[in-house]
Amino acid sequence: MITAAKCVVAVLALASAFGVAFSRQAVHSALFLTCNLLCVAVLYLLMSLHFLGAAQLLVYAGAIMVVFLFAVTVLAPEDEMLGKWNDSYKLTGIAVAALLGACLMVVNSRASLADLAAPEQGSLKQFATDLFGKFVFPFEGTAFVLLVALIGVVLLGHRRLRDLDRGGPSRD
Amino acid sequence: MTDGMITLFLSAALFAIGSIGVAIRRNPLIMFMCIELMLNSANLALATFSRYYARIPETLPDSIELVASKDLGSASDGSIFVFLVMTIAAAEAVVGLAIIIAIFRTRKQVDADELAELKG
Amino acid sequence: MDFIWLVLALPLLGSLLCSTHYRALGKAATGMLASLAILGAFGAAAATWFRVHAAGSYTSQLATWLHIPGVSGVDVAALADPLSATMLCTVTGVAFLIHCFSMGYMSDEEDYGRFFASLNLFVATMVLLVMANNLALLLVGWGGVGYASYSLIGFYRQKPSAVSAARKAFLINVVGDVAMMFAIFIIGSRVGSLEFTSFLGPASLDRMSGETILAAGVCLMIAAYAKSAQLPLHTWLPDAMEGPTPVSALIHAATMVTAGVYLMVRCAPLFGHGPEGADLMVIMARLGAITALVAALCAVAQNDLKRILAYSTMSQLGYMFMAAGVGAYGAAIFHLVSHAFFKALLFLTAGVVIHALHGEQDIRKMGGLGKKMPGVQLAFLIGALALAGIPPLVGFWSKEAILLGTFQDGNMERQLLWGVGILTALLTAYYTGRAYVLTFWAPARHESELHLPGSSMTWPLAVLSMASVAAGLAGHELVSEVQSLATHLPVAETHETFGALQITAILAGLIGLGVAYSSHKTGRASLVPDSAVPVLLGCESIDSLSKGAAGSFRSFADMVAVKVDPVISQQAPDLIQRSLYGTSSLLCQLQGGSLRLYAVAVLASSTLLALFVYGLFSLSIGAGQ
Amino acid sequence: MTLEALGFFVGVVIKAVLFSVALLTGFAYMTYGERRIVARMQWRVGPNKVGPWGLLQPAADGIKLLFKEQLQPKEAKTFLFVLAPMISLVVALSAYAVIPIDKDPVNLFGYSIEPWVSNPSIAVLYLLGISSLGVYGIILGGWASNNKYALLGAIRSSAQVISYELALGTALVSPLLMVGSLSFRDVVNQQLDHSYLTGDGGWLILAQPVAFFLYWTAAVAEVNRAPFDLPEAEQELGAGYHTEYSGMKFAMFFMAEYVNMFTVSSVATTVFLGGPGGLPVDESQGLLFRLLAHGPHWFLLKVYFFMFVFIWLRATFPRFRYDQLMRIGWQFLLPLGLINLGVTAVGVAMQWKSYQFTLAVASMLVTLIALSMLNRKPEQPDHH
Repeated sequence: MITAAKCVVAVLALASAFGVAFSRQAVHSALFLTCNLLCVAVLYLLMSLHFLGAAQLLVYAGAIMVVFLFAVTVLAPEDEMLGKWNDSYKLTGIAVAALLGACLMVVNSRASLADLAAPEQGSLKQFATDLFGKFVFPFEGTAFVLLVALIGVVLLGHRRLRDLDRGGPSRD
Repeated sequence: MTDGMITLFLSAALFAIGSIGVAIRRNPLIMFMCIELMLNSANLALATFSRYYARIPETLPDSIELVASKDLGSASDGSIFVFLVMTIAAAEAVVGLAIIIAIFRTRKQVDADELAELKG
Repeated sequence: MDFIWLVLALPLLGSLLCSTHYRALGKAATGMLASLAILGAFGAAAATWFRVHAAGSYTSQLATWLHIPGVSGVDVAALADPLSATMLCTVTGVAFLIHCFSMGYMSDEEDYGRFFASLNLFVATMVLLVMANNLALLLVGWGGVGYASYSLIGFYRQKPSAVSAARKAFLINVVGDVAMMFAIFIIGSRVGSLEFTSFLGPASLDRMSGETILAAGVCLMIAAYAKSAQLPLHTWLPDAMEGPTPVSALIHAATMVTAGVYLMVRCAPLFGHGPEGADLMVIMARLGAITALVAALCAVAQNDLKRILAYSTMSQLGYMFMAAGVGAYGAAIFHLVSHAFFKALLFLTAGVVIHALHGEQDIRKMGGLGKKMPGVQLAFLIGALALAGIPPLVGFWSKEAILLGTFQDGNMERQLLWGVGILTALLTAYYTGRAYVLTFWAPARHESELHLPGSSMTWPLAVLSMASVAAGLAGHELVSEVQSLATHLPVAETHETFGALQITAILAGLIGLGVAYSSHKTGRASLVPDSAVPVLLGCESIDSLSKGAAGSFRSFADMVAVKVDPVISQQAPDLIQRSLYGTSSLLCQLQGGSLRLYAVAVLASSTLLALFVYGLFSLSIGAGQ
Repeated sequence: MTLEALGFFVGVVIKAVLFSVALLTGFAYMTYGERRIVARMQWRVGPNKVGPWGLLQPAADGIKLLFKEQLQPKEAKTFLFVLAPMISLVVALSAYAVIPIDKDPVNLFGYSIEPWVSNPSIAVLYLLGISSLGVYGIILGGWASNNKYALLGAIRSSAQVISYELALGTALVSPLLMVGSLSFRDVVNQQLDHSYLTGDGGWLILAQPVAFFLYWTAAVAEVNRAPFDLPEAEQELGAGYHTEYSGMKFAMFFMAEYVNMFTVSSVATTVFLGGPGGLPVDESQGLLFRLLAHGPHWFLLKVYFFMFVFIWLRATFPRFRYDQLMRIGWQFLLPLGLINLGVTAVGVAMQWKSYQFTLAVASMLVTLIALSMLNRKPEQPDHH
């Protein structure tokens, strides 16, 4: 049952991934990507990784993609013609990507996976204990990266840096 | 095909599709989305391994000492890394978008092929 | 109750508050605060002294400082014994009086807060130096005293001479600090403990080889010589007169220069151990005697009131080192304490005089002040008589203790040292008397209106005068206490007789004073013919020696700057630039500028990496199977 | 598929349908209630003609909207234009799945029926995640309309929602930290333990008044209600992101808004007001006591109280300006929430009792107020 559900969702995810890469309009790409991320969230849930599913929903679908959509709707880029296939970059790129994909497939096919017991409901506690215990330094590092990104974006977002000197963007 | 293989193969396929997208698209926004797709597929692989691969050191030969060392971690390790990658992805997306918006402001229309001013 | 940490904490706190809040506090409150901090410290020091005398020595551990494998005792801990308690009382007591004096003396200055902050810091670091129970903590105070003196000597920072004097003092002090560090390294690595009570114990001293004692002792001596301005590291002390007079008083009386003597007495067991220690002590005694004599000769040739006093300090310190060298540690410390009182008195009086004459320091331009400032004259007279060693003032008792300790029947060397001591005493009496007579009795050689001192400047003089008279009473007990502490031996009760030695010394003092009076009462500037002055100032020639060395370095640097540097600076950048340009133009080929090219390149390389890892993996699995 | 699993599946579907129907009916009568109450507050009568006391008004409105002409701008992106209101409504409805309306499963006709659709261990994360998807409806609706005002409204609205989501989440973390669980059932159970003075029970509004205030403010903004209804500021933007919508599509946006109101009210009830909890009586003494102790009626009562507060706020407060709105969100609510969180974290680490949290939070508030008053700069004359 779960395997079947996984297959369905996987097919959906694959289709939406193609949509991301080959849509003409950026908005459609963004929506396909959202769909893809939601599919992955569902896959997490089907793997009983509840927290990851929720985090995927909250972080990717709820925050990152909203910002993407925001950017796409505000910037309104023109539709992109995918017509010219004689571009050498494109051909090389596709060839290389296909090679990489094939390589990954082969490597993955050799992985021996065993269906371990699904993490029980209380695994959230284990997760939190590990996150704030064993992995506290990566966690803090990530927090620092976020802070740096925040400051960087505030700087980038101001039209001119002297806005900052005046104590913020003009309010008129 | 076991349960875990589905997501593993899906992850490989998503990675490949994402890389194709990065290679062929000219709109930096979409290239960026494809990068997110690739990150996401890597996350999926990590999650799969942490769910299905966590404690089976006997399947590996002893010669690979690094992998076969005693401490393979607990089942939540992979999840934690997925979580950290998500956080980093958020930071990366926001900074990247801010840069793209800044470029759009000055150029109105952006084609990745024309953003070649930094060439040597 | 354990008050010993208050002795350190109060001046530190005062320093902090003065440096941060002096604007809010205002001048009067800043000075008051600084003085009160020192008064509190003095109270705590007195409490410590009483406790030590009631209940014996003790160690107070505040914190563990460093964990060095193999070296113990590097802690923040204080050692309270008769020596350190006496030193603490002297330092804080004299410093308190000097602080009170400064409130009046410095009242016209702008940088009041900075001055009192530095002054408090000076006392705090000196206190730390004295109370430290190990060499490492002592080094903290040691260096701190150097820093604080630097900031105080260079207090008038707009005056180039003050700044260079401060720099000189600091540099020479750093020589001592480095020597001290070497001593710490040697003792730490050889003995494994830096605690005084531990590494100076008989057991660990027996474990030390002769070479270790020699090396550690020489390092400690260099450190002490730099701090206490002994030959040949003395040149900073006369220059240090560039600081405000209270600072000079503090440096010469209570803090800084006494640190070297203190260190020698503190480490006395080291010097008293084995033939090497004895050798070192002989050197110490001889150098001390030479310093005493040479500095006294220098003082004779000086005309600047403060410089005379400075050289006399050097000379008296020479006395102390001589005493330490002959093993009369108690006498050394007694002289240190009594010197603290009368030298502080002399300096502060000199400060009043200079203040009154609007900054005039040349005794040839003074005179006739006795009638106008009789109180000040009396104070200076007491100080001068004490310095000259006239009974019953404290200087007599302490100098006697040293001379008695030096003289030994049938020992030519000791008798010679004693002779030098007497000669120095004679000279001391002469130059002190000269300064006194020229300043107060001789006809006036100045016209300006006198700037009379206020009460805040005069009452410390009164207290110090009293102390200079009365401190002799406590001398005997102090000498025996310190002596037994330093040598680990009970002092035999000796019946001192008023013999020929004492009479000789008193006569020397009286002769010196008499000569001074008779020759200078008319205002005659100097007995020394001008041609002899350079000879007397011989000890200052070390300065020109070092200047010469510095000059040769400088001319070498000039040569490099003119001849060598242009060649390198023109050719080398060119070369670097050319090679960089070539490399970068090569690398530029890789930068096509197309984002997608980069993306594809990254993809391709990661594919290659994946293939490589995969190949490796399969190979090793194949090998494993 | 086993029969048990099928039964569970069917049960969930039935409950989901029931919840949806209940919410949509609730929506219909909320519009009626809102019009009546606002009218009363404004000294008017409100709708009272259709049916007894105007009770059939919602039905009439519904029929009208259903048969209205479906207008669509010429250049609109049809697919997204239709999709947007659906996303809004579906997201709004699915958020409700994790909210428990009673404490324990009830036995009915031999079946144990759980008074919630689902109870995952990460219920709160689910709720936050799902409700964060509501922005898509807004952005897509505004963008697909191909109308500048609609787009501006959409951008404003989504910026507002994203901003206040942060404050909302921060406000929720403090009570959840006290409970130590992300499951709403645990939250409810802890509050039903009436040990405010002796333990860590009691309604969390008592222990976390500041968090409640922050949550409620952020929630009002999150559902775009007055005084935070900037996207719909008629004077500036027409009707905001749904300017171009009409007929049933407009009704769906409308429904989504009211369902969201229900959701945030329910969360406020569950997290701060003890959910289905009632009076502190011993429930083992019979049905009456059990009903007094807890039950869905208590839950409904509290939710409707909050809905009334929504209407009350709308009738009372003037609208904020956009910069005021952003400033409140980022410079007031978020820092206050973080400070509150810090205080709570200390308390949790020190294992305080509930009333100690109240004291600590109150003293924190007093300190902050005192600080802000001390730091206030003197009034400066304007230089224009």
